[in-house]
Amino acid sequence: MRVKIGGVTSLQLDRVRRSFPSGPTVIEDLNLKVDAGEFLAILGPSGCGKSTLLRMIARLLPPDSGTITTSPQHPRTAFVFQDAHLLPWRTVLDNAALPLELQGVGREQRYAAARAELAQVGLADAEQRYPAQLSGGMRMRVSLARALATSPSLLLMDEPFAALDEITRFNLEVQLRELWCARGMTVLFVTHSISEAAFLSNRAIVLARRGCAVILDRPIDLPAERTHALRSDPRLGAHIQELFAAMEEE
Amino acid sequence: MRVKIGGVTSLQLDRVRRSFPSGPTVIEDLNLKVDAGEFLAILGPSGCGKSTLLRMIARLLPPDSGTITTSPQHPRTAFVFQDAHLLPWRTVLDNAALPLELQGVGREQRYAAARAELAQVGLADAEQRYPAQLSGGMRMRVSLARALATSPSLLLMDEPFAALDEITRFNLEVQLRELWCARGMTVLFVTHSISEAAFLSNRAIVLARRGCAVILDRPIDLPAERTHALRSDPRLGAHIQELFAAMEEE
Amino acid sequence: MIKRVLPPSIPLLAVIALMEVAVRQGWVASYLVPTPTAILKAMVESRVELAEAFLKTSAGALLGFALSTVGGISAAVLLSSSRTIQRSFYPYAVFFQTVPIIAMAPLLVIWFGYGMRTVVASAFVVSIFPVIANTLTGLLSTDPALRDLFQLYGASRRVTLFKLRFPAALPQILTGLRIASGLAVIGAIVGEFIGGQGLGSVVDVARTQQRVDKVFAAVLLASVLGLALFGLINLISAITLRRWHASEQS
Amino acid sequence: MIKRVLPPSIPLLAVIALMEVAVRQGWVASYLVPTPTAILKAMVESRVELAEAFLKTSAGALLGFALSTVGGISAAVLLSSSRTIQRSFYPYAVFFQTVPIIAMAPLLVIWFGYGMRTVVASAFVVSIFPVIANTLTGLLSTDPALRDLFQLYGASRRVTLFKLRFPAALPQILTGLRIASGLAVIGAIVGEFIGGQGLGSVVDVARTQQRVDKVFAAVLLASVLGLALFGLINLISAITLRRWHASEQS
Amino acid sequence: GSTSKIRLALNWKPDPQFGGFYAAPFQEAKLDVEILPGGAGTPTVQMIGAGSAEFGVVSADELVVARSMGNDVVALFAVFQDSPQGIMVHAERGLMAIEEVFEEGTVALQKGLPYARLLEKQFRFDHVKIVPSPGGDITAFLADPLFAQQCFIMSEPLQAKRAGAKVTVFPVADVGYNPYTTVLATSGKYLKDNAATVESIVAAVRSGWRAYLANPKPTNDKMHQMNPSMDAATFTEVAEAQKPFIENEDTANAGLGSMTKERWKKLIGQLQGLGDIPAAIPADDCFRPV
Ligand SMILES: Nc1ncnc2c1ncn2[C@@H]1O[C@H](COP(=O)(O)OP(=O)(O)OP(=O)(O)O)[C@@H](O)[C@H]1O
Ligand SMILES: Nc1ncnc2c1ncn2[C@@H]1O[C@H](COP(=O)(O)OP(=O)(O)OP(=O)(O)O)[C@@H](O)[C@H]1O
Ligand SMILES: [Mg+2]
Ligand SMILES: [Mg+2]
Repeated sequence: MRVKIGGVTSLQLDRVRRSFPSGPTVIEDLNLKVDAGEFLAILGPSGCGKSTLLRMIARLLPPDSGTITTSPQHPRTAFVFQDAHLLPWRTVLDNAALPLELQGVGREQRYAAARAELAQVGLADAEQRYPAQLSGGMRMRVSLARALATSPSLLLMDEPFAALDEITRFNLEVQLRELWCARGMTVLFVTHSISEAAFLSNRAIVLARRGCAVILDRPIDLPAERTHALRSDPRLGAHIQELFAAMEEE
Repeated sequence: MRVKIGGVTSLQLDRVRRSFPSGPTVIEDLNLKVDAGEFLAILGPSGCGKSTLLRMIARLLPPDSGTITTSPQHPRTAFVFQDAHLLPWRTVLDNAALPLELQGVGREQRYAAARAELAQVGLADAEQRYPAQLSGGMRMRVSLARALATSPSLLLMDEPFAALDEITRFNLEVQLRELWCARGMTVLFVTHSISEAAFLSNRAIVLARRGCAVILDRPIDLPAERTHALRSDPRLGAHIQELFAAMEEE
Repeated sequence: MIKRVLPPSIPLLAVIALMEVAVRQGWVASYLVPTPTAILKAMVESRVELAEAFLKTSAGALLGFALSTVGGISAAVLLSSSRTIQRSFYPYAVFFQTVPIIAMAPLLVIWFGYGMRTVVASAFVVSIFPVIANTLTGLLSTDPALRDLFQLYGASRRVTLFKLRFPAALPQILTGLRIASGLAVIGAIVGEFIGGQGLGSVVDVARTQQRVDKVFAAVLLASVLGLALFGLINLISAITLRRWHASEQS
Repeated sequence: MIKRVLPPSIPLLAVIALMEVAVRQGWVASYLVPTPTAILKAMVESRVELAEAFLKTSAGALLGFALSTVGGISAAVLLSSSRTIQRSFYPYAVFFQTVPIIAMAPLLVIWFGYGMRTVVASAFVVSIFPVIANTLTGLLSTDPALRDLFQLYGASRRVTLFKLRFPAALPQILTGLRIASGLAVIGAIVGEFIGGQGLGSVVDVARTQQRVDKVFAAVLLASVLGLALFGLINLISAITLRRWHASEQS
Repeated sequence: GSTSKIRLALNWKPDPQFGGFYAAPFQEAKLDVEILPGGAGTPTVQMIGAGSAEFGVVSADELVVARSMGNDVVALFAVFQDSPQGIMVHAERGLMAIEEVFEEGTVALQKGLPYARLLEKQFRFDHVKIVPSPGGDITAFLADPLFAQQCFIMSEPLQAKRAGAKVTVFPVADVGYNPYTTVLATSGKYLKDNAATVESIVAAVRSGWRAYLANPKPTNDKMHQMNPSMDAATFTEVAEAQKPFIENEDTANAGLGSMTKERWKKLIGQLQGLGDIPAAIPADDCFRPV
């Protein structure tokens, strides 16, 4: 189910292949269509090619063959990488403001936006610290704030919450979902947590260990508004069961 | 509950304090006693000082004041860091064999041990790859294999499974528990997954956001053998509830 | 302060004492190595001449150093832009290192005239290569993940250069400058052998007058100049890297 | 193969063509810059003398380079062992860079005699500093997390040096050697001006005889020697870094 | 014509061998001359040819070689009529003739110089070790009793004596190689275009030398200020010692700095014989007679 379709991005992958030198083919003839405004959760065993897939969609890596088309052709993309990837010589604030800086946003404005996102992820106090002075989870949160500050139309997230404690994580999940509802962006969300996938998304896919084929593709039929109450909802449980079964088969 | 006490390590922290230059005090007067052979799960909000605590116990960081005593004084310690920390110029096999190499174990023997652990974490195929050619989860698994290959008497683990898919993770949890039963080592296990903490440990503590005080310290009274069946056991559920409540309070 | 000044002066004092004793005891002939007191005397006696020469050499070395900083960094930027360009031109940079300035004296004088400009040209030619080599290695070593980040947010080559690759390469660029600073001094002095001024000229004359004391005095002043430049770069290094780079953290 | 050889030869051919035309057209006087054909003629005519000189210079430069590689790396290891040692002795290393060898000629001749030993000493003195500076920066830049890893597993300083800090510093050490290789050649030639043999002697004699063609021929041979050393280091760099370091991946 | 500066490039620092240039009354002749002191590496002959300096100080053999390479340089005024080059040995060795120098020990010689090859031709270097000239430094000489070195007769021997060594000097001129040295030269083109200026420069230089020979003190003081590394006593001593090289019967007849075609011819022949120039060149082109 879709909430808003405004200025969002749809994408389509056709027979996409990708391998790395001296390794087996990671992604073999993958076909995938993501509608504008979808919140797609991507599950799959470690090493199956999820990060590679996101990097190809972000045009950081070309496919060996096949095509990836997005509409619009150059969507405003943000990416929360699997690792935080902060610039060690910049403070937390300057790291969070980086994408805006690169996009030419003025100083005041980008600091305001970055500050707002840092507050959201609970780092208002840590603005002036350097990455080396942060804990692992704090670094990931800076990286999260950095991505969200850009108001993307396509948001790629690679296990963004894996390094966070469950309370923070649950809160951020709810916030992310609210943001998605409000801004109406397309989200591709790689996660290892099956319950997180089911809780957050409108559609979840499970990828195969070899070849990265889509072995399960399910819409998640749950209320648009996802609150903590939903966590114990049996409908969510059913989805989790199904996804878990698909993962286990692999 | 304890299974074996053999050549294991007990440890005691007395009024341990630690702060970093130009930051608030991270750990304030922490007292903690861990018996030999315990499997202690450590929970706490992101940035509260869990990694700092483990690093002090491993003697990689001195406390500002207070004492940390272990018995024996120099236990054989292994550490799975929050990040993989692999040597980029070494293959997966040579990375996994590194601690044994440093301890002077012969070539054949250390490769055999490393290979066995790599197989356990599902990386038998990737032996000859370099870290840059691995996925995030694979890197973490190498780091896991590296620690386990040393047969430690004190095993410190800092969110070792956070980057793994749930199936792999569940399997590794069971394996770790078996290993602990068989080898009888002391394990300190930092995790953000409350259910994981309850499933694995014999005792769980929750640390406070400020000052890193122990705000909850509970033995986990569950059967010694932890199988997948236990995951739906209501006793586990009760523990999870309790831990969750404590975390949420924070 | 004492901790900063004392250690470096101990070896100096030791060398001075040893020299004084060695010469006075006749272990080394005084026409070969002067006593430190003789050097001091020469410095005081010829203070006006030496001060003037020192200023001239300083000006030449500084200008040459500034040129090779700018030129070397620019060249490295160019070389780093493509493998083909690197293959095509990097080898020629080696030429700058291996050509004996003295052999090119006529060309220098004819192209740059007599005096300061020849001195500057010589300092430049002699000191540019380390800047090129170190900057190039630095620029080529940028973390690919961070490069992806910049690409994702649409940073131009220029912006990526200034906001990512330069700062990341800074520790290595500074090392290049450390090397270049000393070479600029020696380059200036060799240029002065040709162009006839400054400390080079003093050395040239004092040599034929068997004034070892004065030769050493001039050489010592050249070293002081080199040390001043070196100290300046260390200061810049400490200020810029202190917050984030391992090499400036104790 | 063609892709490797062609690009570097284009600028060379361009320069050769330009030189030939410039001199033939009288834009540059032929007693200042010889035509490439004149250089070639000089090379052929004096082939025996030049070949012999080339071998002598090669031997001197190589020996000096080997000494400064070993000496420079050792010195850097020593300097890296403590801040105090670094503060005490690093400044003195600068001395090696700023002392004009010509001014020290009498000392060299008296201590090392005429001939090869003076040449080697000169090559050594001139080329050691870049090795020290680059190795030191490299050694000081080791990732602290990896240092922790080695400390944890009880690695001695020596083992940490060889298995961690050296490999990690390798890209920078190799850059230092790239710089040192060219300097060793120039140092050898300057030493030959004093000690009287090899290409230095050829340049010296040809200069007094105003034989620019022969001067250029000798200088060119010195560059060839420098390039050969440079190529050797590039080869070592490609082999050792190809698998894991960004600077050798295209 | 032009009001631009006229540059005179020396191949060493201000010292008595250039005394006459510093004493020359250029200003009185309305000549705006800038004297550029040089160093061991200053390439004066190329500078003149390329126009980096209008005038320069060279030696006659250097000039002949340059001309044969196509560098049109013309001698105007030869300060040293006899070559002040020599070989210096320790007096204790008791050597009586220059050939004995080459019987044992070490000789420091700049191998590129024509006379070095002439000596080799005449005396063979089979029994001595030839090492590069230390360029005015005498440390190695002092350290080794069997060390001999090429020298400037007014310079290194004096230094050695001061350092306590007893020396014998054999002038190279004695073996028949005697080019003019410290020769004022200009380029053929400049000479053609500015004949009058050249004329007045040479006149000023000649009167400068005359004045310097008569009373070197004021100029020495001036030069000493510019080159304080050389002490005042040395200035006086050298100025005195160099007189016989500058003034002789020829100059008494033809004037200071004058040159003869015969000597140029002889030099050209010698250089051709030594292989320094591929073919003889016209002696008339080498210098401009007074
Ligand atoms: N080198 C340092 N300099 C300054 N502050 C530091 C440094 N290392 C850690 N800290 C601070 O200490 C606190 C505790 O860090 P630590 O890494 O122990 O947290 P953690 O509990 O492991 O968090 P996470 O769950 O996010 O990994 C954090 O607030 C962090 O900012
Ligand atoms: N640069 C590379 N060179 C060679 N192989 C690579 C490279 N990058 C990735 N691979 C391989 O491609 C496969 C997919 O990697 P990817 O990072 O996409 O996995 P993933 O699904 O994100 O795994 P994880 O859940 O562990 O992050 C892995 O088997 C990995 O070894
Ligand atoms: Mg991944
Ligand atoms: Mg942590």
